[in-house]
Amino acid sequence: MVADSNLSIKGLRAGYGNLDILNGVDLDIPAGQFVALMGPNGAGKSTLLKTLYGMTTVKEGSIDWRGEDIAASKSRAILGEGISFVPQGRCNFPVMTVDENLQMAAYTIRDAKVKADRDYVYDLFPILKTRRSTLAGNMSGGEQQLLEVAMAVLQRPKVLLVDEPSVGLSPAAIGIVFDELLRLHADGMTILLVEQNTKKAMEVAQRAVILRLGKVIWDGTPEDITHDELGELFLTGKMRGELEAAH
Amino acid sequence: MNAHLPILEIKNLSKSYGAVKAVNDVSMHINRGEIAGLIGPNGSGKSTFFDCSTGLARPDTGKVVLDGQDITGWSLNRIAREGRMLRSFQKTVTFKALDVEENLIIAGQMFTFPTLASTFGLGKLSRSRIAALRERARELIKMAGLWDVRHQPAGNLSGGQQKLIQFASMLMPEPKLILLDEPMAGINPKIIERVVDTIQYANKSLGVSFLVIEHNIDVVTSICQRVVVLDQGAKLVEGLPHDIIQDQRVREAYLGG
Amino acid sequence: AETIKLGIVAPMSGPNARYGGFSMHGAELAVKDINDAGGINGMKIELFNADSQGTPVEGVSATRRLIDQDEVSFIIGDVSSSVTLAMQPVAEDAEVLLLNAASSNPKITYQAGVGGFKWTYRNYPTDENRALVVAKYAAEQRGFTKFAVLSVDSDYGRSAVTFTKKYLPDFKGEILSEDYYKEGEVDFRSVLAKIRDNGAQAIIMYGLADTTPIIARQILELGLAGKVTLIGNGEFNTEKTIKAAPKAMEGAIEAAAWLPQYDSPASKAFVEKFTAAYNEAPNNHAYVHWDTVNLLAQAIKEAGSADKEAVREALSKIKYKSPVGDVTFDDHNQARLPMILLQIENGKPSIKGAYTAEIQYPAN
Amino acid sequence: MFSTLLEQVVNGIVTGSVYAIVAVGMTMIFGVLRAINFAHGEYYMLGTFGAWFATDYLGLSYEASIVVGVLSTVVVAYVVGQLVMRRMVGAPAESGVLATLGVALILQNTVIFVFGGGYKFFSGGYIEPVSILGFTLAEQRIIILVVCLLVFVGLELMVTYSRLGMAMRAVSQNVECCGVVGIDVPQVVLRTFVLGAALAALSGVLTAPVNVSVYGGMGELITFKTLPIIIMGGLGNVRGTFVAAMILGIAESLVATYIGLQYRDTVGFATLILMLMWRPHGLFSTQARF
Amino acid sequence: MSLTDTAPQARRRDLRIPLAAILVVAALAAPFIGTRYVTHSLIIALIFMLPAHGLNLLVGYTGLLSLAQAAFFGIGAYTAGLLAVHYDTPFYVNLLAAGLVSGLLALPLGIPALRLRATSFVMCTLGFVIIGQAIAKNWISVTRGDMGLSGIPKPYFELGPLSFTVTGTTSFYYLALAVAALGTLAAWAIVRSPAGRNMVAIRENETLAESLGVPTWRYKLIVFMISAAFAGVGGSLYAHYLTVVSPLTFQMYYSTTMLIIVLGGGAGMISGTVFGSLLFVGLTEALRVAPEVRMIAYGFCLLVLVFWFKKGFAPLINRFWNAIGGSK
Ligand SMILES: Nc1ncnc2c1ncn2[C@@H]1O[C@H](COP(=O)(O)OP(=O)(O)OP(=O)(O)O)[C@@H](O)[C@H]1O
Ligand SMILES: Nc1ncnc2c1ncn2[C@@H]1O[C@H](COP(=O)(O)OP(=O)(O)OP(=O)(O)O)[C@@H](O)[C@H]1O
Ligand SMILES: [Mg+2]
Ligand SMILES: [Mg+2]
Repeated sequence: MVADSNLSIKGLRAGYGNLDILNGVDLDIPAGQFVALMGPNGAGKSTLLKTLYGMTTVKEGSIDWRGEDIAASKSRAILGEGISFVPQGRCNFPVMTVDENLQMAAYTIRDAKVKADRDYVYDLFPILKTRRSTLAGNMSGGEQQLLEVAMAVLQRPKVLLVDEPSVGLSPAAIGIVFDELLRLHADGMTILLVEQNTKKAMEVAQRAVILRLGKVIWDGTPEDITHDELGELFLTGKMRGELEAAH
Repeated sequence: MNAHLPILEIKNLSKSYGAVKAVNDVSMHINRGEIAGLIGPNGSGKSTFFDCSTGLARPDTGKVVLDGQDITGWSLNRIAREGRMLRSFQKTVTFKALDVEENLIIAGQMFTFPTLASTFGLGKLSRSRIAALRERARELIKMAGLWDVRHQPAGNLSGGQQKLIQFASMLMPEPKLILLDEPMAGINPKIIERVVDTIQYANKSLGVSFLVIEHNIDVVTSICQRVVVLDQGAKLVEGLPHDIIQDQRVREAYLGG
Repeated sequence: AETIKLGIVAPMSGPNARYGGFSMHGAELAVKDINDAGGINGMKIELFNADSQGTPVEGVSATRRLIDQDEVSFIIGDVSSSVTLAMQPVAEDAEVLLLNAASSNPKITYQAGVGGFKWTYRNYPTDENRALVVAKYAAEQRGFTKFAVLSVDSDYGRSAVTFTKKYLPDFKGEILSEDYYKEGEVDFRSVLAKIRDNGAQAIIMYGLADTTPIIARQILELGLAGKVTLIGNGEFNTEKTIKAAPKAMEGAIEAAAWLPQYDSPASKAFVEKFTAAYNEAPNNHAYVHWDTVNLLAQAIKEAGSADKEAVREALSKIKYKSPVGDVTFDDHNQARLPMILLQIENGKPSIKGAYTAEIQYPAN
Repeated sequence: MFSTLLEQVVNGIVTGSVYAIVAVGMTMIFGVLRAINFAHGEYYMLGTFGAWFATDYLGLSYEASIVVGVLSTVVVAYVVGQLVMRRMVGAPAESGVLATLGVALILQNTVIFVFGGGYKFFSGGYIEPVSILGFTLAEQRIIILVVCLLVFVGLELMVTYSRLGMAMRAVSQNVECCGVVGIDVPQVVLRTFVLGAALAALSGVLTAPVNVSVYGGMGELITFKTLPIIIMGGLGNVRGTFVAAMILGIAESLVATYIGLQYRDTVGFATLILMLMWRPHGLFSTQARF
Repeated sequence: MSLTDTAPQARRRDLRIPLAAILVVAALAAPFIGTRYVTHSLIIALIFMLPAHGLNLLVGYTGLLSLAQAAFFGIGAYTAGLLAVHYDTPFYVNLLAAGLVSGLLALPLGIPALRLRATSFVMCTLGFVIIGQAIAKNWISVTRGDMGLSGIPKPYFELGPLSFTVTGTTSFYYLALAVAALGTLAAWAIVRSPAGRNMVAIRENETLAESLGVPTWRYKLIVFMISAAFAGVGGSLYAHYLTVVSPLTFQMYYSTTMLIIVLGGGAGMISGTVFGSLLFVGLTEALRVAPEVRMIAYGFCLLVLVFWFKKGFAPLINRFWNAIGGSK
């Protein structure tokens, strides 16, 4: 166990093939912080998470985690390093039962505690328990979303990268998921949450980071920014203050 | 046609998968020119209800009447083309290899080229029709804030951007009725405002009726004139938005306290 | 001195390569010997080979290439009849001498010589001759009357059987069951069981050399050995085949254009040379191509020049001594070949004679 | 009459078990790659050639030749797997067809080039007939039957319970997601492929004694026999493949008996097409909603 | 990124028209430039181009991977062959009949087959080839079984006073060229029409297309029939050129050949198929220099194609075409 488990991103330039999406992202996430990453559609939020999980091509910059640069590592290695990822959109095994999906989630984990964990997540999301032998692909959108969060939780990561977990969830379910995230955070997990449901995100997160056109344009605590300002930022990339200054 | 009739009427629809009663004897209607909402907890049968009403899945029992015409058992494409009732999918789907513009033009073609034969035409007429569609597509692209990426393959766009393409496609032809499955999921707040405006514009000026599945309660309350709540495949309540969100049963089943 | 350009079209790749390989080697061997012996009137033979893959398109392409690119004046080929049929018009309009050495489809010479294609010759027995000889012997010498057909599903197998049917009535023979197998078929248990039950005395088999041992073994397997006899053609006589299932092959009757054991100095020498050169025993395809090259060589010698026209003339009235007997051509450019009839007796082929028959051509 | 029928059914089962061993490998490979392996029969051919080489050139016993045949194929398969198959992950079906066709051409014609196109004879194995239920079978065929059963029980267990088995199913369903949960997809593909090829080789070596003749082009036919089976069995489905293989084997021998051998090769595809009319997704296949 | 974007040194002259002109002239002059062998190879390319166009409509545009082309190719060949042999009909009759028969037979075959998805469909189509061969072998009264049809007469045109017979390689080349050109034009027209766009939609996502009112079933059926008709027309040329039609015409080798042409040239692109057929024939003929290792080399070429030219040569052609297009 290396003492310093901060996640620090420096001058990150990454994208798909020769097309850059992130151009120069700097971000320091101290261990155990709950960060909400927000921004307009196409800002590069998912790309940033994918990059942290080794799923894009990094051109420049470094991602330091526990004293080593993981910018070039493969997803499996990163997972081994204690970072888990819940991607945007569907990511489960559609013709495996819920049970088997959870089993697959623990593929890299070889110890027996996993079994216990499965019951734990079932208690967490009773819907899943009732569906445990349904094929994942046959479940409702929301049910699948829950399953995917559950799969990540099962991996007991140090850092959890989660991309829009609230999509397709009923308000009640959103409540459950976010409470769970808070509990995990309380247990010391570092969480990087991408959300479009800004209201909710601002409630739970300790820190808000706003991405636009592949750059961090705002970084602070949720208290420092109103909802309208946020919207303003999404559209123009500028705070009202700056706009006035411009005139 | 007879204007007083509801545009869509669904009677005693049921659909089960094995033991799961996905939709259980649900009846509802949508009035002409109305924006109705359909909400309910996850797995309550909303999407299945859509699938059964639009011909993607066959209902076990029940009747679907569109504009006075019984369309039960019609195929998905016939309902879209002849019935002029469109639906979007909850799972984000686009023609991945085609750029945004093409995606929309395809959606537009269905009424512009009514017969199969007409689609094989290469003449002036079909060229001008396509040109018109392209114009329309560009309007919608601007609305969705996709202008900069309009020549990108849809598959390369972000989740939210793809969701927006789906929504825009619904408005390319002029349908009578659009069923939207969670159009706002993963869309950023500012664009949501625009989408809402667009829906209301289409509803007011083009007379398109809507049935919207949405988990974003603010949106539901702001656009829907009437909301139906499903729970475990059955209809729980039906009524005006603000009554619904006060309703105790809805709070327990859906809103969660 | 000028060289004689000779092209070989044969399947060199794919499943049919198992025929092309032997054909090529046979031809190579003959050419080598001729050239080592100083060539033909001082002219050496230059050999070009072209892959037909056993498909007409490829075959024609190969032929075209030989004619236009390599400018050969003589072509030997192909094994597969439908390829040969497609090659005929090409050779004809390029006025290149096409010698066929291994396709048995009767049409090839029906439409050659007075039948049309002046430039096509065939130095290979027709199925008709074969069928007649076999049926006659089986009926008259062995007294068989109940037959079952199990032949390869190709023009060769099919037409041989057609001709057999034409002659069988003359010998009071009847056919109890009729089956054809696809090239490469390996499972004959079902059919053999059927034959066992319908009580046929002999199996009319015009088949592929590599399939004979399989069938022989399965005859053994079903305990049919000695109860039913193989008659027809398909390298019944080679050591390998007999070794595969001696009991089953005992008494088998075959009509062959040639066989390795054939007792003539030329033939024996060929077998030796071939085995030495390619360390595998020659088969029928090897022989006929070797023989056809020699035939061509003699024609050229007699013509006194490598001029195509002259050679063609020479070929038409040639009297060629092949290792198995005299070869002449009829007005359809079809070789009158002695057909050797043999019977397997205690594990060895014993020759029962060589027959030559005139072919009745369909009137047209 | 009935005894003939029974005998033919047994024949069918014997033939079926040969197909089964080849087909199951192919179906597993399809599972992980979504690619029809048109080269699959070639591994059958390689196995046979390996064994033939062992007995004829090295003068080894048949038992030893089995090992040689399978191992040599495993080596080839490993190389092909490394250079070709693992790179096919996520490639469209068309490129799968082309690549495997290419591999087939290379393997087949290399063997022809090296050993000559001519057919060879396989000596060895247990070809003596033994008599059961009033009709006779070569001992070798009984061996084949037994091996086939063992193979299938083994695979069934592996696919459902072992890590590799789970991983194989996972890969066949969602490659991206495999990355997320930390499955090394290329590795899984490689292992599956080598395993499949080895099974094909095994089947080849086991049948060599009864099929006697060995030549470069012999793989192609096996491939064609196998294709309808894996579809009928429901692609990627081990148990289904077994049943389908038996059905085809029996159907073939019945057709050969009562209709005519010349229609035998059509049986496979005819059965397939009829079956697909009735069950468009194969006999045993599960698939998720849109 | 096409080169035009990275070519700011503006107002280069558009070389596309001149190049096109050169290509046309080259096509017309070919028989007089090369040997008869070259002309022959070109004819083969042109013959295969037609079924390939058909296949491209299926695979490249509608996303239906089919191996049935050889079956329809064979059906066309037999139709033309039988007509020519028995009734001595003029070429255009045989050609049209071949296209028609193949196209119509595709209907009963397509109805069941097209209900299948992906691989099952592929296998079903492969089945058509195998079964086709069995029929050709065993329906002896009509097809003459394994004897095959041989001596198919040279194509002739009956146009009153100016009737003529196509004799010799060169004139057959022009015949094939004309037919192939028409075929290419037809294919081009289809994919450029709105229907073409709908076909692509089906390829990209069938359910989504359905939901947008595209009658996918009918389109797939029609395209299947059209592609079969293309194959049939190709078959009629084949029959007349080789003068022999045998059950061997129904073999997977031809189906894959056509697939290789389409994918090699670049699926979903008309010019790709044109280029592909030339490329294919050129390659296989070029490899004849080494008969022993020919097919091995060919196998490696396929691998190179799959791994280094994933999209075939279409992208290259595009780049080049835009590059010489000057700047707008
Ligand atoms: N696979 C890809 N190939 C090429 N470009 C891509 C790819 N995926 C995303 N992009 C581009 O990268 C940009 C950022 O995408 P990303 O998914 O990170 O946005 P996002 O912030 O997650 O948006 P959303 O909130 O809608 O998910 C988009 O403009 C998109 O066009
Ligand atoms: N093909 C199927 N097989 C089995 N069960 C199914 C199938 N389709 C749907 N279900 C079940 O039917 C129920 C309703 O599913 P549906 O997708 O309609 O829910 P929903 O209301 O759309 O939920 P969400 O808001 O999460 O999208 C779910 O519990 C699901 O598991
Ligand atoms: Mg995103
Ligand atoms: Mg839903």
